[in-house]
Amino acid sequence: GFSQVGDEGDWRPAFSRDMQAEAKKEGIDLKFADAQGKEEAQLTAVRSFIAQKVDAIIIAPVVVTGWDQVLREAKRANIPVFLADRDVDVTDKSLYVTRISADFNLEGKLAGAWLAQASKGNCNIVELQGTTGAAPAIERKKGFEAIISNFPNMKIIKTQSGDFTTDGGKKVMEAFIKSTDNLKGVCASFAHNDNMQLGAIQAMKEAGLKPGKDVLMVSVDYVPAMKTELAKGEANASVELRSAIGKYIYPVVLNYLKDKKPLPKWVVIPSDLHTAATPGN
Amino acid sequence: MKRTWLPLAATIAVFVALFGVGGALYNHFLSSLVLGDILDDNAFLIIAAIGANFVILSGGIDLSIGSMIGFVGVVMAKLDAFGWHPLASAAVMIVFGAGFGACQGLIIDFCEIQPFIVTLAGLFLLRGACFMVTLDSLPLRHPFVSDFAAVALPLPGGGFLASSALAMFAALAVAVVIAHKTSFGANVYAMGGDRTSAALMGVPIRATTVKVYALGGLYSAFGGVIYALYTSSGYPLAGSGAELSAIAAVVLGGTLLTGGIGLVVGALFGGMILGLIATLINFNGSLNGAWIMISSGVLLFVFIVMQRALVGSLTPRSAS
Amino acid sequence: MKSFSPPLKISTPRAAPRLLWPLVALALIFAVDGIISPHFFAIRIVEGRLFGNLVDIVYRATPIAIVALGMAIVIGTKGIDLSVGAIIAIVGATLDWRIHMGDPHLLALAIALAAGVACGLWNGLLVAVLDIQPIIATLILMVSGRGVGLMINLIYGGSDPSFESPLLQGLSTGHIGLIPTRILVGIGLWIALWALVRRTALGLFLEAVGANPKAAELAGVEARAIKWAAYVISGFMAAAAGVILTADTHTSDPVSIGLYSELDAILAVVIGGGSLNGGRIYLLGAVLGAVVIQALTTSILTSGLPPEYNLVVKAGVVLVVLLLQSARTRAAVARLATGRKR
Amino acid sequence: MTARIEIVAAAKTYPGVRALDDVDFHVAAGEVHALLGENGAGKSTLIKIMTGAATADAGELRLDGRPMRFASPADARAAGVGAVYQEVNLVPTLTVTENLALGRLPRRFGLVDWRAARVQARLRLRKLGVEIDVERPLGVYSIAIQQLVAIARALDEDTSVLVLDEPTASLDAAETARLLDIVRELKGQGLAIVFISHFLDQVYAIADRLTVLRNGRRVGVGTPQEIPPAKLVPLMLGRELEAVERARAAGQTHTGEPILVAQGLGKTRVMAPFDLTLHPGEAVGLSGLLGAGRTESAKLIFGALRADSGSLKIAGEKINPSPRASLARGIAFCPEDRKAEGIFAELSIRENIAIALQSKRGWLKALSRAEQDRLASEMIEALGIATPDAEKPVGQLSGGNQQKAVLARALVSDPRVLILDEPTRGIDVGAHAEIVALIRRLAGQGLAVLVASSELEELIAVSDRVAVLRDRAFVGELSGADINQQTIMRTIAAP
Ligand SMILES: Nc1ncnc2c1ncn2[C@@H]1O[C@H](COP(=O)(O)OP(=O)(O)OP(=O)(O)O)[C@@H](O)[C@H]1O
Ligand SMILES: Nc1ncnc2c1ncn2[C@@H]1O[C@H](COP(=O)(O)OP(=O)(O)OP(=O)(O)O)[C@@H](O)[C@H]1O
Ligand SMILES: [Mg+2]
Ligand SMILES: [Mg+2]
Repeated sequence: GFSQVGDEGDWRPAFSRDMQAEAKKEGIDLKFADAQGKEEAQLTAVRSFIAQKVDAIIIAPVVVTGWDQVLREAKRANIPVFLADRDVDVTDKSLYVTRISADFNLEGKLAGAWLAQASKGNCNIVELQGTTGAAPAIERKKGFEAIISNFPNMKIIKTQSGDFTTDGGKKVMEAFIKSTDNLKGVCASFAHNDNMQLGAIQAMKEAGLKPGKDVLMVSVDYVPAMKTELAKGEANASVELRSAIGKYIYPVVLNYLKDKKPLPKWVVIPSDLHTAATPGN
Repeated sequence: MKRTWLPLAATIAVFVALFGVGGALYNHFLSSLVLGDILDDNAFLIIAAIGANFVILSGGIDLSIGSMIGFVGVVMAKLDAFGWHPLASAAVMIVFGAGFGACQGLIIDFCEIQPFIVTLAGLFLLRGACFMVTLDSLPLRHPFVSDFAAVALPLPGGGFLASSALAMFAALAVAVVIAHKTSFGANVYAMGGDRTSAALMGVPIRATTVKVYALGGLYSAFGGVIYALYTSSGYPLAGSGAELSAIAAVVLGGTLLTGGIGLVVGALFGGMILGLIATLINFNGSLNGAWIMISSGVLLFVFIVMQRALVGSLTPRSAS
Repeated sequence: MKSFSPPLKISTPRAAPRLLWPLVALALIFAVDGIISPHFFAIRIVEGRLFGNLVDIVYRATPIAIVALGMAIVIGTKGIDLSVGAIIAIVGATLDWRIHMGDPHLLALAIALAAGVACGLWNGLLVAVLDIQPIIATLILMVSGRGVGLMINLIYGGSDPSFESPLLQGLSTGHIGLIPTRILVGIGLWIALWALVRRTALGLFLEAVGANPKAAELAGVEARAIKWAAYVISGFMAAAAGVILTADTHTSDPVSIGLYSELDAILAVVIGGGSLNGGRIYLLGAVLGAVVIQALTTSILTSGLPPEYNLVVKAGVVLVVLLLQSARTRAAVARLATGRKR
Repeated sequence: MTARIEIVAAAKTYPGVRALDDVDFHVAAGEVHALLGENGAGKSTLIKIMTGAATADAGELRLDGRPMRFASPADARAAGVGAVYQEVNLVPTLTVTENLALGRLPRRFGLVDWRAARVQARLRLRKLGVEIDVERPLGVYSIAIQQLVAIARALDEDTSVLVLDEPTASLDAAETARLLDIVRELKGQGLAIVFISHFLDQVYAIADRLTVLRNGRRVGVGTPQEIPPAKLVPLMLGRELEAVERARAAGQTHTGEPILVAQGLGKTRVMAPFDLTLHPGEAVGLSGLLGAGRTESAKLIFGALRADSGSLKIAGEKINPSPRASLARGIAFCPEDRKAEGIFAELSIRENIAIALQSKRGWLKALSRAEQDRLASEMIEALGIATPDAEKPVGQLSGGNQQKAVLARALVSDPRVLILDEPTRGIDVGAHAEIVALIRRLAGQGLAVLVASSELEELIAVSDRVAVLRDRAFVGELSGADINQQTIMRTIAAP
């Protein structure tokens, strides 16, 4: 069983598709459940996996908390649990085998580090946040802020939630443009995902600004549309959040089912930062 | 009290039929484990739906349910971090829920603003309040939470009814008594049937409106408590959209949205139907997000049409 | 002296107070904006068109206003349409799909609008023919519509759903003279709908069905057909908004496009003086309501308020607007005020 | 005589209307005080103020000499003031038991005892001679039954003031007689009773005192001897009532091409198949007891109920009846239950009147505003609808004026056949006479009119033929000299 968060943005559907495709390749009978971003739906799904007596459960948690009980139920039913992508906050770490994922916090840090370098530590930043309260939004913000706090001349001067959507990013950027008198003094736009950044790029172009030149554009995900923008020079950097991670996850799960060897609690999947100069663009 | 049981009977029949279909399609489906899971997983929703049922029976609507669930959760988690006992914070939140509902009721009646809109503002307000309390999801660490979760009534066939389901049944029993054995209950039905007439018949409209929204708030706060204990956490986005699920549960349970007609127990079966739909989809296990949305809609449609067909209100209309 | 009092001739003031309170609300929002940011009202010409917050508010309000117009019709029949957001998603996906299939863009536009009409037909079927309660009937499409949109995206691969279309982008983000095209499109749709409702008897029939469907049937109005028409109109208007929103971002994102537009549209209708109890249709009010909501949203975005406060502020302002509208509250406040003076 | 309940200098203004202007009114224990006046004179407003259902702008209410304020009908009830309002103000979705018991539910151990409530409900209805299943929703019963339930509800052990606003408007002769007996009995028990009716014979049969209102003012008060009918009518109307042509164009039989032919039209369990023919220029009455099936046969003909047997021909053309098809072929219908099936409360008088004609024309070609205004003002004039202007929402009109608006809708739709179900329910004497005259005049102009009514006099006055119904079947047809009280009653009653 694999319990996915939902379908927001461009990245997650790609992740889901990859998980399903890879399962087929590996000959795994995958029960897939999409929680539509709802915690309760995800708990229901995991319990139905238990009722169906699956061999292993992979969870991409909607939220970090609230897992003790259902993981205990899984343990009682002798079904090993693996985490993909986000972490969970449980008192008893033995309730799951391991977490195999990227690190949101690190993504924020990578973006921050790139920007610090590109702006030489002098930068007024506008930030497009993800959905208020969503884990990647919180973690990316934290990672980003951890880096720029080292530079006294780097400041986030405006921040708003664009809900991880193109439309939201565009609206928020339009408002920023107006409230800062055409982004006067703004040197960079940091978006928690590419979709919002794409919206922001459109808003800037419509206001007669040149994204990528007037303002540095850095975001997270590295979706195909962003590759094009990077190539055009309308965006400057995007941190890759790999969606094709089935090939990292399944071997770990299958090996564990075979030999039940305990694993470290976090198997990190690498993240990379891409710019226009990155090979492949 | 003799009321129209027909729609409810139809709902139950359709539930049983689809449960059977699920059993025919999937292994391990036809078990008391699945049934118990449906009751547990949806207990919070059913509790909220019971409150919504009163509101709808009175001719109103309450959209603040989902936000209330989220808000109760984050506040309980926050208080947990300060070392409160969950029962104490639950009591506080239930009182808060009733009070918040009462305020909504007062605004609706005193200012003569439509309930849809007042409670929509309530939805925004409470969700916004969630974000102001915390942006993170917070755990409930008090040992009581796991003790509470450990309570389970075994069912024949390996399944069990967990504490949340038991709490839900208790809440339902109280609700049935309120609806059918008190004059407040009678007033609610009267007000939903015809407001002006009810007023002329001496139903205290303002008091009943305030009470019914207070009851709705109380039940959704209680639903929030159960949700927080069930997930042992508070999360500011928790319960979003639960109001529509609750309303759907009420309607599937045979209550008319125009008010005055329906049974309180309907919420139980309506909620179970929504749970059954989710379980069917999970057991299928090959649906992506798109198909899940589509099949939820289709199953909802199938339920409604089957229920209507059974009730016989799908009268054949001669093609003239 | 005659024994009876002459009939008092107090001409019943109708439109005025209904529109007065949303206008007052708008003025209040602007007043606060003016205090917070002095440039708020500045209007410049950028790249040959008007540019500034005020224009932007109307510009951004247009799609919701269009949806609200359709919603006003449905609400007039004592119905409600929760599926408009889902319709927007389906329409966006359809438009994108047809463009990727290489259809001429005008044809793609027509097909997308037809998809909206089809959704309206479906809703109308459930409400008018199967007699399902409107909230639930439209909830079905609300729940599944975005899924349909995603499926349509998958038809052509959908990994990169962005598209370029001078025609559609012209409609959405372009401008004619100094005026953004979409505002003109919105006004055009509004006038067309007004003519449809008020220059024919459709408006009367819609309102009659909303006020008393049994009586309407006995008066020879085909209540079923009229209700059905209302949902079709709403579907079409949502489709128009869907085209504008999709062309705005030139991509199809069924999960999030037009999110919560059903709530905003209903809110717009109510702020504009409409009653969910049906029986009356106020088109101008719905448009004004949409502008009020957008003014509020824009103000929040430009104010620099941390995003976690957005909803609380929105709820607060909405409540104030509603309280302003309620004659009972105004009377109570007036009593309090005069009481205090005395 | 000391007043049990008394109201002094009551005043009430609605937008554009002075509904009450300095009105005094009092009722003593053991007295029946009738309140009379044209439609819209302010009768209902006065009693609403007396019973806490509306608040006065000025004036004082006294109960047994003590000043009182009723904030709500519940307050009034608690003080022993029971009321039956003009429109049946009960809740149709509740059962009969609940409707009767609401507000004073019997309890056991703190919880409602529904069994006791049922027993009480049956008992109280039996007193009024009504035997129905008290567990069914009230809405399934006819208006008349609902009216009786409302009366039963107002009669309580501790009621000392009983207010009845047009309680007999939808009752037939037998029910009315029974109700009047009950009123007399209650009066004997010392109740103070306010009685509103447009039936002057009932008023004179029962009232000890009359108060007459006109345009919101009290224009007369006195005993029935002091105000005999000859004085009363001009007092109410402010003018003499023109002598209505009572004699029918006697014995005139209509032959030739019928405009409407129903053959074996019926619906299982609702109405036994029946035949009915209408000729142009002919007025036919439908008579019968409560529940005899008058409403049902009228609705079957109009197509508001779908027949499952028989056929209907209009002007020789066989049609599948539906309201729309009927209207398109020139059949207009005025329903009996104006609140549920007649008015569009939120819409203006103008729109209420224009809608049937409009739907006949189709939705595309809207009647011009000027034309609508003309139709509305014509009808306001012709039927004497009391309103400041045609834009007033119909829901704010007095009961009788709402009825006139519904009637006006049928009249302006330019019909060839007019089906009227209880057309004069709640309409004042002046307008009543005019409507009867109007029906005759319309018949004279070649319209076919079908009138269902519980008022025999009215039927006798308008009909060329009377069809008699009993137990949901047609049992006889009378014409010519047979159209008189005795013969009709005998046909109705025959086993
Ligand atoms: N809610 C209201 N709003 C506005 N006007 C009203 C309202 N209720 C009553 N009126 C007006 O007050 C006047 C008196 O109405 P009322 O109902 O007392 O008449 P009535 O004497 O009972 O007439 P009827 O014999 O037709 O029942 C009418 O002109 C009516 O239009
Ligand atoms: N006295 C009574 N006791 C029990 N049931 C009754 C009584 N009078 C009428 N009913 C029932 O009420 C229902 C509705 O009858 P309804 O009054 O519509 O017929 P009708 O002939 O049109 O009467 P009306 O004389 O009011 O026009 C029927 O089912 C009838 O059996
Ligand atoms: Mg009256
Ligand atoms: Mg009748």
